[in-house]
Amino acid sequence: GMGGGGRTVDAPPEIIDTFQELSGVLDELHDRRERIIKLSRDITICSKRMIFLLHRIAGINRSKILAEARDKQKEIIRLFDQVAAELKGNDFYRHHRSIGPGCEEFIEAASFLVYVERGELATKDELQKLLVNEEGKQILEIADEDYILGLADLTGELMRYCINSVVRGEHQVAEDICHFLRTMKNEYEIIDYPPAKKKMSTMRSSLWKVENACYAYKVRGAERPSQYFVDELQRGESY
Amino acid sequence: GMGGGGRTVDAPPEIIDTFQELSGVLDELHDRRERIIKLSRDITICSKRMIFLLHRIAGINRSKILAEARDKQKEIIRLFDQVAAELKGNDFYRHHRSIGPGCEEFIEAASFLVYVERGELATKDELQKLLVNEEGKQILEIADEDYILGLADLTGELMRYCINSVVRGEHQVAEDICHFLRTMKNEYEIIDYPPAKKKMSTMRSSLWKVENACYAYKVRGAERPSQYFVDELQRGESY
Amino acid sequence: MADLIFFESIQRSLETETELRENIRTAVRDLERTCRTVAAILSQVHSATTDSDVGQQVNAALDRFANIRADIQNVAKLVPHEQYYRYNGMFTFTLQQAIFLAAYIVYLQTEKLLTVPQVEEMLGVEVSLRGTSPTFHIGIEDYLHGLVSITSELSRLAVNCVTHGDYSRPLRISKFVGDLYSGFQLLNLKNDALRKRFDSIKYDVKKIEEVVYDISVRGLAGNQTAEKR
Amino acid sequence: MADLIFFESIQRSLETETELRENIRTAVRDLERTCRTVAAILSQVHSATTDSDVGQQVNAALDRFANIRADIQNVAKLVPHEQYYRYNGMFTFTLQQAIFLAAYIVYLQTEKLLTVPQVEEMLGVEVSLRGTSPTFHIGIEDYLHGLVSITSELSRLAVNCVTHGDYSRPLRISKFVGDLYSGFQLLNLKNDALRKRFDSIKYDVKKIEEVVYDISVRGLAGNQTAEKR
Amino acid sequence: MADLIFFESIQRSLETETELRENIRTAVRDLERTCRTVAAILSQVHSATTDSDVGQQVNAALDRFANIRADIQNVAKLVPHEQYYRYNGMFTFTLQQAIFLAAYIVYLQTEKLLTVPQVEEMLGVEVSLRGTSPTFHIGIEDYLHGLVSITSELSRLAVNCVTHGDYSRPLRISKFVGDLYSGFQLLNLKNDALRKRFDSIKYDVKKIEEVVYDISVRGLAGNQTAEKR
Amino acid sequence: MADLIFFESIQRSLETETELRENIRTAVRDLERTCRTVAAILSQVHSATTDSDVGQQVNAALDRFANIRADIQNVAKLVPHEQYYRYNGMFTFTLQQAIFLAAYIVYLQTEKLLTVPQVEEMLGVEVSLRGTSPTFHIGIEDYLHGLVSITSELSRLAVNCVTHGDYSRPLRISKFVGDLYSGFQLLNLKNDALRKRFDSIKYDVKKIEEVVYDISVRGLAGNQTAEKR
Amino acid sequence: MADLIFFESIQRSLETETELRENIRTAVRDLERTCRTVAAILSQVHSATTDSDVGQQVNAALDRFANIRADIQNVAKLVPHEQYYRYNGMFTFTLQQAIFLAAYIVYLQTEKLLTVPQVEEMLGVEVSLRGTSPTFHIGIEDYLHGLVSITSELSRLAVNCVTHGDYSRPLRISKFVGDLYSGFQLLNLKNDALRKRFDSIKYDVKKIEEVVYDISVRGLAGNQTAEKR
Amino acid sequence: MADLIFFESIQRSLETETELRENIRTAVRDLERTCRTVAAILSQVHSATTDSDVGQQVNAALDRFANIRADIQNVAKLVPHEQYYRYNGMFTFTLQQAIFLAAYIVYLQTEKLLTVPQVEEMLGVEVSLRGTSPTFHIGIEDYLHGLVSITSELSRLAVNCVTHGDYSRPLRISKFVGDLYSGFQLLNLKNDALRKRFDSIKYDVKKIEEVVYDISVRGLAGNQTAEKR
Ligand SMILES: [Mn+2]
Ligand SMILES: [Mn+2]
Repeated sequence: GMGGGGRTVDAPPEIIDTFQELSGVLDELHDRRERIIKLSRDITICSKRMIFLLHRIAGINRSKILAEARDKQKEIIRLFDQVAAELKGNDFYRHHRSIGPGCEEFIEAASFLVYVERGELATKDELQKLLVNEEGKQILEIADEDYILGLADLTGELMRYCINSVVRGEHQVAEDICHFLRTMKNEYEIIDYPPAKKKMSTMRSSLWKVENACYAYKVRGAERPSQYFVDELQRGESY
Repeated sequence: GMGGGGRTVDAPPEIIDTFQELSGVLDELHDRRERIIKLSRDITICSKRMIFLLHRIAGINRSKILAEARDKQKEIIRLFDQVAAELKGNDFYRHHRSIGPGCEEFIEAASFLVYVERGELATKDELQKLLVNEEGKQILEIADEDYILGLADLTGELMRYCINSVVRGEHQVAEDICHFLRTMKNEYEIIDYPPAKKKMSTMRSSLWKVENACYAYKVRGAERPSQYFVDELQRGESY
Repeated sequence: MADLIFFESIQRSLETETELRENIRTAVRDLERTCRTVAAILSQVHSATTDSDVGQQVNAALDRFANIRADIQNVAKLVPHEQYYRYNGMFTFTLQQAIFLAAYIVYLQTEKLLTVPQVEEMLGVEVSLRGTSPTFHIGIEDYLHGLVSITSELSRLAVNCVTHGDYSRPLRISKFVGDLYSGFQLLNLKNDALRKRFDSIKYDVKKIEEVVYDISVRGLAGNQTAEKR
Repeated sequence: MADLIFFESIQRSLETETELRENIRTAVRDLERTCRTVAAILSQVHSATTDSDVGQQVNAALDRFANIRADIQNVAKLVPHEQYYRYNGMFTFTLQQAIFLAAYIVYLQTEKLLTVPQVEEMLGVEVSLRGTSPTFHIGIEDYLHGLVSITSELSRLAVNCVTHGDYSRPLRISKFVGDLYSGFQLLNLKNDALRKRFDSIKYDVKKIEEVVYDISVRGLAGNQTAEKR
Repeated sequence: MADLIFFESIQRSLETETELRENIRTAVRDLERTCRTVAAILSQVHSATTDSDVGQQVNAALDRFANIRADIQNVAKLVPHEQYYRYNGMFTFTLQQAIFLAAYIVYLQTEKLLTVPQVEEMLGVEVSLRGTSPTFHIGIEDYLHGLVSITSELSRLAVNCVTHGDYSRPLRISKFVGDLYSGFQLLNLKNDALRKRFDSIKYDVKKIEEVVYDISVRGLAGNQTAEKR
Repeated sequence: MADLIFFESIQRSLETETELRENIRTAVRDLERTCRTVAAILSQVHSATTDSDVGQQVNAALDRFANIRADIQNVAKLVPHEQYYRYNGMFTFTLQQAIFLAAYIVYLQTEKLLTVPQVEEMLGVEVSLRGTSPTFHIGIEDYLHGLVSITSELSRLAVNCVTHGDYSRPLRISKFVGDLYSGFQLLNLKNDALRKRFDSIKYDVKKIEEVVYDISVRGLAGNQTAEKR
Repeated sequence: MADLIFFESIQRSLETETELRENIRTAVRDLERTCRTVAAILSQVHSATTDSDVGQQVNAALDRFANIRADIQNVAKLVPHEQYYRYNGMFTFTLQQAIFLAAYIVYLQTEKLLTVPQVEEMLGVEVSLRGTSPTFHIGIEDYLHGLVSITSELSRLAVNCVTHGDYSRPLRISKFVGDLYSGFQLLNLKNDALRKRFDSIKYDVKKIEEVVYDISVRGLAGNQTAEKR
Repeated sequence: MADLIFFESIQRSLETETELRENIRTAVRDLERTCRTVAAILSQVHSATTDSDVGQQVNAALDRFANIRADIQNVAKLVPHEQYYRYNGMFTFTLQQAIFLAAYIVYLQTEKLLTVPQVEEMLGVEVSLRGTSPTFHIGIEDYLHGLVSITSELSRLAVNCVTHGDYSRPLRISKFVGDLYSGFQLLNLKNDALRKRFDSIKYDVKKIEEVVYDISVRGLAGNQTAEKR
């Protein structure tokens, strides 16, 4: 055909060479992005399992569950270590959309562990200190955005934890969560970061569920007998 | 607490045992699904690259490109072979939502290769025969749905291929594609499968673009001189 | 023209497929209706004032269960070999409903959890937790959904028992649902629908706890036998 | 209250961040305006009837290019070390526009593709194809977007040249754009935006081919020099 | 062009239709307002502390019901014969609201379900369950929507009765709503909107059962007669 | 409980309705398939290279039109008298498709707009522009939708005619579509769907004008008769 | 070309407008922040266990209200005379938030509805219910939105009061919100946003009624005074 | 309850507002219809084969323009003083359409851009570019939207002129649209709708350039005068 058919051959070497280089670079970048996405998925899955594990806490299994959760956390940190090489310097924010979901989920899980252990909010520094590899080197820095968004999701888990606590009869834990969530939500409202604002309505509804759980306890609990009496009563049952 | 705290301990063994088994099964199923999703992504990426490669055909590089495309196709088949173990019997449709996108993209790429090679529509049987492993065993069966949807996407690539052909001056190729697409679209309209119907508007617009390309050639080409004259004219240029 | 050159055989197989789906849909609708009838019978348990009333309703429901089994067979026969998961979206919800009904009946009869052999016997369908069976079967998620459903039914029953002066059943329900809850806690739920429903068990557990509190604080648990049976 | 216990330092850093974004936005807006001015000058090339007219417009545009470089510096200074990709969404489009202008000027001067050293010199910014530079730089996609843009501008120019009786430039444009197209065909494009724009190159190539046909069929290519210059 | 005359006649048809729709819209808006007034009166039943208070509110509402009937006539007159289903999307929601108000009044007076003859008398409109009437009528779904609405109103009433120390009405409400629920359970609902609302009845039934539970577990049911009437 | 009997009668009404809708749905699906077949035949007109080819395809399509008429009768028979508007949402789209096919055939035969008597004869259904007919009919919007559809088909045809070297048909198409456009311009369209589609006519008009432009600027209109017929 | 001068003058107008909008946006952001701070203070009322705690928080919030007034003045000064409606989309939401805060403070102090003079005094802005004022003002919908917001806040407060052992405030809240609801019932709301929010009041009323129910069914209302104050 | 009186007065305000909006809507609908009629007349310019034909159509359109002016007055009278921006969303689109028609007529008569005094005279409405007028006026964006619309109309006209053998008008159109484009290039457009439409001018400019190209490459520009006028 005219021009077209043989054009690839005609094209001056500077163009062909340039584009051959560009082609290699592009493929390299795409492959890297794909690897990061896959590891981010693994981190997300592992974090979700850690959260679920923590919800299994009930009475005497506490220390066992906490130990298991810390193991899971180490597993997540190892996954971060695998991906870290791809996220050096500039590359962290470059691939932030790919790794972000994993980071958020990790922050949710790790801060949930902190709350369960100590009843406190995990600071960003504290979580960052977790992210060191076996040689004690910092794997990566936690972005403010990820920290803030991960904590927003934490409130949902705290709500579940609160309901579990009411069910287990640990009313002090429920009240503590209510107080904690109310303070946290209050401060969170002042944060001026649009994606965080989007999470506010879920956070408000978590608080509302927690307040209702505490209310329910108060209303019924007012008529509640001593623990002793209840235990006695149960013992009387045939099973 | 009352009941709750110690309940895990109280629970009768038949419940604990049942759920412990269920838990193992669930984790196993989730892990498998995750593996399938990841391989499907790889298949998709590899198929897209194969398609892009085929678009690079221009005159004398044809046989080289076709050979490369066949290599890529073998690579995709190897990926299918990796995932096949998870998709035996029942499991094919079970994980169809996870593997479906990869299958469709493979069908798009493989049928594109067939069209470029022979100017024909790849039959389902023919594509299925490609999916054999090194021992010659069928890896998996192609679902009608995937075949139909993969072909819908093929029309978009044929449209691109047609424009490329017009640009290269290969007008017969363009006219063949126009005829091919018109027949295919016509038959496709009769297929009564909702997801396929959703793709109809893209298919119609691909045909419309192809018809316009042929029109443009006819309108300008009617005044076109012999190839000889054009070549002469170009030779006169300084570069 | 109008002759299909390219897609003739595909179009034929798609038409067969469409027809098959319509047949399945009809069969599922029948199953649905039967389930609703059994559910209506069982919902009278909430108004039953004595244990023998409860027994009667359960027996009536059990009689009708043969119809559920038959209707499930009709669905099962239609589903092609090794294509169970191609069609299960069409009946999974109804199947879970049937499993719930079986679990509820078994509970009312024995106050125990529906076991896998029991569900197989009552529904006449193999349970294949890993979903490896090539034919119609009950998968792990269907079984779990069926179990989740009984907690909310039992929390309602606990409330209504008190209204009818039955103060001991709620205590037994409380133990049973609590144990079930412990079981569910062992699962790593990915599936959004199941996790969401699991969250609702907590509320049921809490509700039943409150009923137990009310009974115990008023010392009602003891009186009953004397008063009523 | 109103004391931030938890989020004090985060809130401060978010505020710094917001402020930084506003500063970048203002700087980008200035760059945008400068680019638009240069584009307006270059768009007069379409009405230029002689090569020297073209040369004049290109020189005028080139003079203003110093402003683009200065404006880019202003943006660059604001972007923190190693956080280039945190903010590049704010200026990537405008940067691509500046690269396009550079590529168009270079083409009009030399009829060659803008090289990496040239873009670095004209924009005063490092090109880092792999994006490994920790500071402000031009990445591979910005560079490619800049190149895609000239094909549509050149197809328009080819049309207008004919209108002004310049029949040789379209032939040269056709060769150049064809070569560029061959180059692009070597790329495996994932990025949707870039692939979509790449598809549009094909139409430009086709359009320019048609111009060349028109010229050749009428034997216009030869006449010109005699007639006009 | 001859066609233009044809298009002008089409234009006239379109305008007639537009005008008719505007008239219906205005008439429906009036009906809506009247319904809101009656609803406002009936909502005071929730604060009524004695049965005679309730009776007074119901009578006041009944007086205003004549206006609802008149407003419905105005809508009905506008709807052309044999085109009921062409326009019923415009008033079906308001009509359901009127039916709900009738059903609530009838319940408060007689503690019985609104019958078809009653709704025909109160609204002055024929009920055509199969929807075969060519003129303005109440269809089966309108009627069912009206009935669904009373369950949520009655669950609220049961709660407020307890607040005012009326412990017997909730028991009667519980029986009534339970029966209504059994009725609905027999229906094979296709219609999505209706099915969704049916699911909400379950919630109301449960809520009322819990009220009855609270009354019985505290032995309040007995005290009342002595205290209040 | 007396109410249950009432609910059972309601259930029967609901079932009758469901069954009727299913029957209509099946009949509409048949009609749809027939329409698709006719459309497939007509779409070969785009590949027809001579007027007699076109004539053949149109005749083939016309033969099949009897099936469309029969299928429409089957739908019509199912729709109860005086309830046309209750069910017309189920077939209105397909009916518009059939009208489009009739309009396209009439245009290909006579190069004139489908008249109301023609559509009545071809489809065997009364046209009631004001929509006042109690029985199955074609309303004004169905008719207009059918007409809108031919403009886009004709713009495609104009393009493909040129490809096959027929340069005179596009000129006639241009005149016809221009007149149709003027007609539509006079209408005050409320209906969003119709208005949106009307906007698309503008695009078709412009496209056809460009085809005519290409033919005339290249002096192609004259050559043809010599070359081809 | 003379036109360019004209476009330059247009450009100046556009820039003036852009600048004004940016200034307003900045001022609104400040107002927003101040509102959020006051809201944060008031949200501590939910944790307040005594009436004097509540009083303290309200006073603290009131102190900060001067800042809201000042910030509103800053916005108001920027809005050009007679162009209130050109810009009000930029601040209407924040203004409604400020009105809500005023209404909540007034309720906590006096347990009464915020009056028009009160809102004018607290916000330092004229209320123009018909919206006829040419200058910055509070319109009817802003005022109503502000009122709707307190019902959900008060339902939350009722719940939390019970948790802290305050059983009398919920009763007063119930009366107040019930009256407010009656007022809203009289309005014929067109505005979709407002209507949607009105529906949410119903939910709040019901929630508060349930709180009152819980208090009365458990005989908690009486104990309190003895226990706590 | 005192509040109810207050809510009744609010209700009256809401009703006044609703009525006003309905009146404006009716007046705007009339204006819309008149605009459509004028547009229909002007659309015949595309089929005009001589300059005197064009002149006739323009005069016919101009005669009808008095109706547009009258209809705009009717809308203007309804809009309350100082509340222009409260209601302008209801008519801004139609107003832009009227400005486009004025601009198109002026172009066809004088081949010049519609000036501000001209639009004021033709529409009988003040132009207030900064939008500071308290009464009904034409703002800067309405004016710009009107101008954008003529470029697409003129690109269509250029195409049709060639079809009718008029080869000189397209050249003049090309110059005019090119100048207009340069003007728009100077604007810093924020407004999304306007910016989007501005992007479409580029396409029109290119289309017209191609028409001019076709004329010049075929040496048609010269022939014409001889042949036609
Ligand atoms: Mn979570
Ligand atoms: Mn593709």
